[in-house]
Amino acid sequence: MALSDWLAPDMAWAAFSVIVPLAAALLSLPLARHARYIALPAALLGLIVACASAAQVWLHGAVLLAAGGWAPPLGIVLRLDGLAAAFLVLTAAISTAVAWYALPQFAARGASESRSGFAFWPLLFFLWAGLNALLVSNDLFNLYVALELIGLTAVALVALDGKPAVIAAALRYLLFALFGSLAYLLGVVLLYAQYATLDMTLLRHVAQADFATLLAAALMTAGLLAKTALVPLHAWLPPAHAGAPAPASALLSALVVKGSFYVVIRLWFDVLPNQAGAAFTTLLGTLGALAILYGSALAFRQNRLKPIIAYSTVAQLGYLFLVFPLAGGAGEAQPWGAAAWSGGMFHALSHGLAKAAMFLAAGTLIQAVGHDRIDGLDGIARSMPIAAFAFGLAAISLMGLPPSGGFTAKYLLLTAALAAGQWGWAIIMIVGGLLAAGYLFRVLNRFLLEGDRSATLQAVPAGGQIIALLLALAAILLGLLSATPYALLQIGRPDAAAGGLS
Amino acid sequence: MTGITLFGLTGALVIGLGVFGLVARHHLVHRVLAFNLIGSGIFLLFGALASRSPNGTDPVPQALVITGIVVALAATALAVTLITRFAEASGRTHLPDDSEDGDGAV
Amino acid sequence: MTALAFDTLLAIAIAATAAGAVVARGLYASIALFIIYGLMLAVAWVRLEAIDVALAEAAIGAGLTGILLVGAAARCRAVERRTGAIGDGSGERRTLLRTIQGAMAGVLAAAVGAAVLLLPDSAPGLTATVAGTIERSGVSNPVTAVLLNFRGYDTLLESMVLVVALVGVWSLGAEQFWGGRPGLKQHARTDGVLAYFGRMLPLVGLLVGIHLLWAGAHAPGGAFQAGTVLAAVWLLVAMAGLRDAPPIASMRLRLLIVVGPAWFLAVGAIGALAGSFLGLPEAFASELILAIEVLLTLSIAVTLVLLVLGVPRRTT
Amino acid sequence: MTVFDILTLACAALGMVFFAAGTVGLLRFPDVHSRLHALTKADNLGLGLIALGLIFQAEGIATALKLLLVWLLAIFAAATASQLIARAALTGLDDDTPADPRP
Repeated sequence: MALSDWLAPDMAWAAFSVIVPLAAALLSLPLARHARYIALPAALLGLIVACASAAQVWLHGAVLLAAGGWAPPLGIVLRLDGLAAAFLVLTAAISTAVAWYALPQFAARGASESRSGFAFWPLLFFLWAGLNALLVSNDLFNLYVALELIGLTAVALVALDGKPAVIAAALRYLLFALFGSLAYLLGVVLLYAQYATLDMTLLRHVAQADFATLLAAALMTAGLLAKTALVPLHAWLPPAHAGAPAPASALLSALVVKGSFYVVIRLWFDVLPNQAGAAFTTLLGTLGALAILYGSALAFRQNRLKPIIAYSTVAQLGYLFLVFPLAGGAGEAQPWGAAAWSGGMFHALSHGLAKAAMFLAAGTLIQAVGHDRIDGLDGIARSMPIAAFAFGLAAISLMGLPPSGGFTAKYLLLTAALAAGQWGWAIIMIVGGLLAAGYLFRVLNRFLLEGDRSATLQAVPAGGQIIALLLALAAILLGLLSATPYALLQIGRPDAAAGGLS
Repeated sequence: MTGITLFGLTGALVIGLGVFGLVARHHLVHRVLAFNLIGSGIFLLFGALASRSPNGTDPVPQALVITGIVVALAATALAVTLITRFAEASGRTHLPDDSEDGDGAV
Repeated sequence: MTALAFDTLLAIAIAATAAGAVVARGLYASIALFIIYGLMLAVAWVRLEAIDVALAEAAIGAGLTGILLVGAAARCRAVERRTGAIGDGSGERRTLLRTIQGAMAGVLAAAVGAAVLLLPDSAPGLTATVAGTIERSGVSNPVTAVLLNFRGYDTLLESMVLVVALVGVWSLGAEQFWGGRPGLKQHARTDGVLAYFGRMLPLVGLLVGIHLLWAGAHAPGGAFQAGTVLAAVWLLVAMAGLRDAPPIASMRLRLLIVVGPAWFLAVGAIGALAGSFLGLPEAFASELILAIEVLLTLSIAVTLVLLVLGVPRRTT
Repeated sequence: MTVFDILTLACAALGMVFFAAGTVGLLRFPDVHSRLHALTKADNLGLGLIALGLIFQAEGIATALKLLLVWLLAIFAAATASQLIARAALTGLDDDTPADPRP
């Protein structure tokens, strides 16, 4: 078969992007002791499937696949468009990096099976499968099952460490996640009761702005925001993301919170593009702005490395919600709408790469030092230059400095804000960038202090540092080579992304 | 009022009761129980709305509810294990109050 | 008229037991009321002509969830007795806060209730669509057709959710008991009443389980209900002390856990390679569905038992 | 009203009396074991009477046998469950009970 046959529109890459990680998860459950032989090949296969999915979209445009051959409203459709493909590649890249990074920690050679060594691998692949299922789903109830798959896996990953404080964090996370799922489910029930379909495309054509529909949309959005940890529903995130083992933190901060955000975007831009009033988009934007300011302020006050990174996630998630007021515009095509929408998606991608790099770099630093107080990291750059450099590169992307992916994202969002004359959001973004620079330089300054630390450090494998660096470089490259991902995102882009919500 | 509307409203009421239990009761087992109330209230609502079909109850919601019941059980199992683990490790059966800032959060 | 009177009484009983479960002071009282609530709810599902759901609600929603809650309550009480912290304690008597919380919950319930009243009284849903397509699905019970064929993808993911929960539960065990047996050792006199029933009831339960599985193709029943009955049988045997729970390191046990989901996934993958993800060719649809259901039932039963038994607590 | 209907009503009514008695026992007796005694004895009989009453309404022998089977299964389940509850009470698992006979 020629390569073009493999990428033909009828190849079920969307399905394989769910099948491959599920198979890996089921395989690693009985064979956990041999995880080191399964994890990397399976992860690489997943990465190949993700790239093939993206290539298929690139060549043929958005692809639809009816599971079981049943057309909606009876069956479930898997939908692969530019946005889904971009997130599939992001998920695959970060999951593969995490699998590689976690090998020495969770799949030590010759050791008998341990508790966390058993659990990590199925959880990693189930999380990956759940995220992929969410990304390609075009069915609201199917999304609920995917959200639950992700939520339970994520909670288990948080609790992996087993310390009481971490268990408490996992419990609080579970309470928020379950509340979010149920609110979402209640909305789905109300929509089905009215329109007798769960297919997002069919719903777009029939949905009206009446009481039951708006109540459903409000409930679904509230539930998803709780899972995305948008201020004021963020309290669960910092202890959970800071308490999880570093590879798990990377997955949670880079991918899991983006999953529920992705559904919010699908819901409003794909399903109900004509029902978001100005008050609603302004509310989401305001919460996003609050998240930027409040999360950054709290990141400043932390004295330990992982909580700083976790609070930074709270702040960075805020930018994503600026898409709503910026892409909105009375239902008419706005020249800046597409820029705002693409900027938001770019931000999700670049934050994913940068945050994963940062947590993995932090993980190796913490492993070497033995704790994560930042006053104990003085001069670490001299002994562990690769990890420190990876942290620095990731920081550049988070601050939004050129030439990183974070810069491209903020540039697009800022352009949209200025073109729309919405100065307030632009100021928030600039202040947010300065605050990020503040709390990150506070850490980087410590790294660069004088003094040789190598005597007191534990030896850590160089592999982890290199993986973190590769992810950080990817975040930078996303900015340097932004044309291709930008073009990919535009394939099958919802009309509302250019036309604005109304 | 028909039986269908009646069960639909009962479902709505149970959802409200569950939400109240979730925010008002602090014992973690009570909270998990409240989640199950909310879930089953949503399912009852779904079933009542599905039985508005003139020729027999709509089978699609029935299947979705069965899926939902199983997912709720999975979540409950994980939740009660976390709770007992937390109780046995910390001696507490309530979550400590949220403390936002400072280093004690983790 | 009689029907409406019965429904009204049932609705009142459901609401009252739910309210009781929320406000009851004691944890055990709450859980007992919750289980009664679940059984009442199962009756409501019968009234709504959803027998499949009634079975699932009674067995899983009330039964297994009740067992999980009772088990958690018992362990929590043991901890509270040790540390001297009893009951809800914090914030139980703050009237103003209670009022605000109650008002919030009331507004939500009222909004959902209003939506119920505003929706049209008659809505066909997908009943006709399912009825028109069911002959191509391989089974004649519409709920099974939706679960295993039309929306089989949901069910595939759902079977994975159960496995995730089990991995999560196991991962919370203590390091020193890793690979050991879950739950506490149960002792029973081999000539006791319990042991006697523990030997006899499983046979009946096995028959009921197989019947439910077999009937699922054309009548209410199916993999999840049958799996729950089989799980109950196993739990009874375990509680009677007749057969100890297997160690979680057991390879046979782990294969049993994954065999159902793995087979389902394999069917989906083969379909995807052949051009239709999870597509069941009409000619063998009923055989494929039966094969999926048999293996799923096994895996579900084993997973449910292990979810109830919890973390490994002993090495022998 | 046929003679079968009258028999059904009579049996069901008598069954209800036993259920009521069992419930009173559950509420009034002091400890787990005597409560269990009241509950299982009275409820098994009550259910049996109601099942018997319904048999008079059964359309065929199969339905009648099913009703009988329901009763038998319920008796076995009740016996097993009460054994488990009694054992749990003896080992002090349930401490909502005021008079807990601790060995």
